[in-house]
Amino acid sequence: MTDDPIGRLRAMLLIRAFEDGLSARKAHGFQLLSSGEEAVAVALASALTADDQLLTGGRSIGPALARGVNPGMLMAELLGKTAGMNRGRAGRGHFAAPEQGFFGSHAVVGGNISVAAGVALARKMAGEPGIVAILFGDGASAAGALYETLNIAALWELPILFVCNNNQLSVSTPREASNAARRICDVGAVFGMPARSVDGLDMVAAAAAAREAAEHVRSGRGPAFLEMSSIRLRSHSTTARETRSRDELASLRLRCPIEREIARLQGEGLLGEMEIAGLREEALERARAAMVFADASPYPDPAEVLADVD
Amino acid sequence: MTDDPIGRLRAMLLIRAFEDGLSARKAHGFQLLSSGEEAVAVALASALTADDQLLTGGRSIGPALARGVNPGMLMAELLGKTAGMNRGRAGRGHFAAPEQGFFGSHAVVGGNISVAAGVALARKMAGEPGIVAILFGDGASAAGALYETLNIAALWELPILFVCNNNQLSVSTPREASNAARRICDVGAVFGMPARSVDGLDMVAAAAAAREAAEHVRSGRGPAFLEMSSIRLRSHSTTARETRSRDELASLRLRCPIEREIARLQGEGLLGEMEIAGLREEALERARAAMVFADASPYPDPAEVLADVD
Amino acid sequence: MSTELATTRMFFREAVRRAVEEEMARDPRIFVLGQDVGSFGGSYREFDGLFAIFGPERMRDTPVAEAATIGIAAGAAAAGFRPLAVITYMDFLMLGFDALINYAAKLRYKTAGALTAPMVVKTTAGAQGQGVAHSQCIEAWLMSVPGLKVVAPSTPADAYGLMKSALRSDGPVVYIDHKRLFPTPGNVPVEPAIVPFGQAAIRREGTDVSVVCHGYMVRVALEAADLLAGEGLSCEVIDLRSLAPMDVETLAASVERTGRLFTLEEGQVTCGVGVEVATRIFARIGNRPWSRLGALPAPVSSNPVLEAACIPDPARSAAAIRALVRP
Amino acid sequence: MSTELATTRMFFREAVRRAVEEEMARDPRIFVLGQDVGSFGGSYREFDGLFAIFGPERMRDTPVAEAATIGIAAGAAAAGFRPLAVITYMDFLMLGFDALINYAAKLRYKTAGALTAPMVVKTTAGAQGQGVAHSQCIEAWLMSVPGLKVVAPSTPADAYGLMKSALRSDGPVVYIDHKRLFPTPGNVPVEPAIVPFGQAAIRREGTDVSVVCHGYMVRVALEAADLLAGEGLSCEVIDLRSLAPMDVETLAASVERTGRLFTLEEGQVTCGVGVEVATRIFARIGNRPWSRLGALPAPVSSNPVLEAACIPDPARSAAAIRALVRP
Ligand SMILES: Cc1ncc(C[n+]2csc(CCOP(=O)(O)OP(=O)(O)O)c2C)c(N)n1
Ligand SMILES: Cc1ncc(C[n+]2csc(CCOP(=O)(O)OP(=O)(O)O)c2C)c(N)n1
Ligand SMILES: [Mg+2]
Ligand SMILES: [Mg+2]
Repeated sequence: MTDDPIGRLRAMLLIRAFEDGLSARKAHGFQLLSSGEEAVAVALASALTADDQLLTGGRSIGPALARGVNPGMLMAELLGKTAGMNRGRAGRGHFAAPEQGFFGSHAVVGGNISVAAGVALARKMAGEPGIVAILFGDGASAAGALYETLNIAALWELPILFVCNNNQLSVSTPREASNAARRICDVGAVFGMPARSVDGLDMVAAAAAAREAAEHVRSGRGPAFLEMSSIRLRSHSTTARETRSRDELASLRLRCPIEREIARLQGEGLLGEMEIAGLREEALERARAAMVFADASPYPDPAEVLADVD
Repeated sequence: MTDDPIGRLRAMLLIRAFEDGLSARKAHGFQLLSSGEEAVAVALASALTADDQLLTGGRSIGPALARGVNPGMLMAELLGKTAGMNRGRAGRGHFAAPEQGFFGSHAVVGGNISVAAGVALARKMAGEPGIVAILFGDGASAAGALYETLNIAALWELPILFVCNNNQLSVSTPREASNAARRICDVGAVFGMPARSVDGLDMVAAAAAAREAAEHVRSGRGPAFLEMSSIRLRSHSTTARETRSRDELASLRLRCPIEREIARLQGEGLLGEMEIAGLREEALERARAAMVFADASPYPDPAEVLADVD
Repeated sequence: MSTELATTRMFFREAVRRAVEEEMARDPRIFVLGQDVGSFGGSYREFDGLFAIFGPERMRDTPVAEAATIGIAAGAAAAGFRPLAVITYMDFLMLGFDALINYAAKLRYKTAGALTAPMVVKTTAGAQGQGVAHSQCIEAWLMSVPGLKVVAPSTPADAYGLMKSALRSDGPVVYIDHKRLFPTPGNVPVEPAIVPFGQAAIRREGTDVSVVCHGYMVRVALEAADLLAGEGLSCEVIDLRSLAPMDVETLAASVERTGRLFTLEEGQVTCGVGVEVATRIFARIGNRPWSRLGALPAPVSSNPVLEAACIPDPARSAAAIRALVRP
Repeated sequence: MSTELATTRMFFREAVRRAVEEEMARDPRIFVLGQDVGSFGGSYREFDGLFAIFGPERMRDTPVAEAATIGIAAGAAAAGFRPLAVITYMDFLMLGFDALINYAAKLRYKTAGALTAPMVVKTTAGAQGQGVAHSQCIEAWLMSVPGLKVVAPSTPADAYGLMKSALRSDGPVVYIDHKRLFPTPGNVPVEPAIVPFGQAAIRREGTDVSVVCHGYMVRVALEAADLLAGEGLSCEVIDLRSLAPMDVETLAASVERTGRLFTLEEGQVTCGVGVEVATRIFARIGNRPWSRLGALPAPVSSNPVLEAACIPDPARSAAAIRALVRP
């Protein structure tokens, strides 16, 4: 989908601009943002095709945008407006746009992993093309649901790519206190699937690893496990306390995957200052447009409360 | 506890005689017996001391006897009599004799694994000696509870020994369809704990492996994982359908761990025919005595139904 | 009741099997997943022979992993299939509550209809000597979950007809058999026929009291009614069949006729099925004398004496009905 | 009410913290385990500073593994400790139901008293913009489990006193805070004091109707009572505090005085708390006019309009009470 370097940068810039814009809207509860994790989302999305489906945990805005979900509908959804893809009822952590290849986020940590395997099973049983990718965090890697699902996916050779976005934190709990394994992906290897860990701040390496893993799954050889390490530049949610020091955050910010990719592209002579400024402005403009679209949409009518229950 | 070869043989013979006696009593519902798995239970028990605690899944009679639980009380418990260690209310799959080092069986597959880790945590926090061993099956190895607990046990360096009695079956489901890992113990290795697989039909090898694993845990270096492969000579329960052919069962019976150990001891000149006959008779006698004890005990009074609820 | 339909005699477990076979033959999107549902044929032989017909793809043995089993079923359902997930005992359904209740039951709502989860979870309730963690009846919890449907047959005909309806339903359904029912025989229509959700069945007509129950307790109620008939006390016995949705109309009409309500369940009465039945009936027709019977407030031991003491039997049911009707 | 005791003002979350601190200082067997309970101080800062006092051994951060967390707590409890397991939202308690319900709640019973599980599971209920899988109130399910105790404070004083009782209790207790209560202030006794289980509290005296509720709904009920007072309608508002065991005596006495019962809960009314409250009261004093209000039968969306429409508020509560008292 965003297979070219500039396209991938565009996608990262859009995520950052979109989330920054959203975070300024304190009124509508909290949001789970993904600054520092854009390359993970975009790398993964770059390995998926229109036939594929992506599912995620609660930190789902970046991945959905990377997948190509309509930004205006997403913003409307997150702000509880009826122009959202789910009429504003799913909101943060629950929205789904299956026709756009985003089967859904699910805010129960680990809860979407077996659901994703079910989607993959449906693919396989129907003999349909396309694979399923499930994105979850280092925190989720401690959940029994992951293990049960990895095992069954391996037994049944399901077309599913397990991707751990290891942003080193589960709320305040560091990755070392969440999972005793040396590498989170090692548990995938136990079940015989290819398992790799890659630097998720390095757009090029991450995209290559994602492509390789997706190819394996796409070729019908069963599941694969990809761990991408990243950083969380913001607090857990827009209303959660930050637990790290200013110094630590400042040094993390120096590792921003977007600036790193921009520097690379500049260094390779693929981008000039003007173009960079242009891309930044374009992203801001798309985020603004999404906000305008969302703002123009009404909240649902209270009578909708009983719609679509069974 | 049964550290000498003859003691271990005695323990295995007792289990076989006890379960054979019990299986003749069709009246009291079904039982989960362990013929073919006696060496696993006895090997594990031989590595435990009086300070230790053993917990198991539902197939718990053999392990409890190996641990030294009083056979009469156990028989009474299994037959629902008040002379049972739990007044006959726990019965199959739920009895507990913590003062005899058997903290309890629990018939929910996988359900006792995290409980065992909690017992180990209590040991560690209290600075008490003794380790905890948890015995579960190859079927249970697919449960998320195992994974969550292994991880936490490794993170917290709990004094717990995970033992998988891999009898190759979960009801009718063969081990290959239960767990995609090459060796079930490999998931222990992911979390950095020593993990070994041993032939659980070989009394000597199994006891040595159990001792080694228990030593590791006892030395305060955190958990260990031991897989012991065995065979299930009976159907899943005394009322369950057998799914294997007569031929398959006949060839399995040739691998009986008890006869194998007898042959070994005989071959090494440690046992003569007379002594063997004597040991067999002694086991039958102890099993008969347990049955007599149980039969002499009454059922509980119906009024006990509301006792010990909160 | 349906005297016009030609029927054939079969065991409860055979009726389940027939429903599943017919529906699987009709709809290729249906498949079964669960422990020992394949060549073993199910814990209660309720899938006997289906493996030979439909093969391992559509009769899928799962590892002991209830959480993932229900999650996978939910995902496959959302992606267009119609899985029948089998959980041997209702007690273990708790292990899959997250996927069932936090995901599947809410999927249509949260996506505003973009996704649905047409899945059936088939499980068993009740005591039959299996002990504290294999005997529970927690259907009342499920009744309270918006988006879930809950049914519990008491006869082979209803096992057949409700399973067929369940497999055609567009949202998650929990279909509950009672362990003691599998070996019971009954008449089942020869021609394919469904039993729609939301329709209770009057199993015995009576004039003094309406006894409302479901599952195995219908048999207990009928035996109690026999006992009481000898004393000139006439019970109308109503089988809920479908707990959610509930057929309040049939129930209320019966209580209006008999003037009294007795609710009988094997699970706990606290926040149970009976209290909800009573409340809905009385909300419609006003209060009537009512009493409830269920398990004593204790776990259900596998001990034969304690198990029998804990859960309702015909004698205790009859005594409670007598006390209600002739206080 | 307790006018004689000297009190001090604190926030709800501070009251929780104080109870835990005092009990941990008193009893070395108590420790806390759960996600982000350590240096982070708990999701609602309800353990602020306890990590500095008690250290990582007794304030244990766990991975995201609710099932093992509750299982480990149960095992540690059975082995002589008194764990306080923290589950951020009640919705995720389902993930630990197996250990809590199939093991801990039945442990004393099944072992005939040889083992017990003196553990507390602290969790939160209710909606505050967090969406379909983070807003549920499933306390009614827990009430029906023999062997479990269930409490739900509505004031800082009760949070303090009930948490202390919970940490001294000899069987498993589920202690439920409502998310909206943490930042609310109130008076708490200066001297250590417990609130025993099984005692409801009359929050406001009244003559026309008894409004029975718990948790955050107590605040909604009090606001509704204020609204109705202006119309000359006098509500007695009773806070259950302890759902299991339930103080039927206080409730029944109130309904006997006022002649009417209104039950209010944030969860589903089907098989809910209110219907059980009504049933137990009427079993004691005979029927009285009663109506119930709870969430509409739908998941609770994070959407502000739909969330507000789904769960009871003072205006709708007042309207329902009005309809009950002046039909
Ligand atoms: C089962 C469950 N437990 C706890 C939570 C609360 N929670 C929400 S997000 C989160 C952090 C998860 O960490 P990780 O998986 O690494 O994802 P990240 O937040 O880093 O993207 C937690 C614990 C939850 N939503 N679900
Ligand atoms: C959670 C759960 N699921 C299913 C069952 C039904 N069940 C009882 S024993 C058993 C087999 C378990 O196999 P394994 O762990 O290998 O132990 P084994 O029977 O071989 O000793 C099953 C599936 C159960 N008791 N608990
Ligand atoms: Mg993380
Ligand atoms: Mg096995």
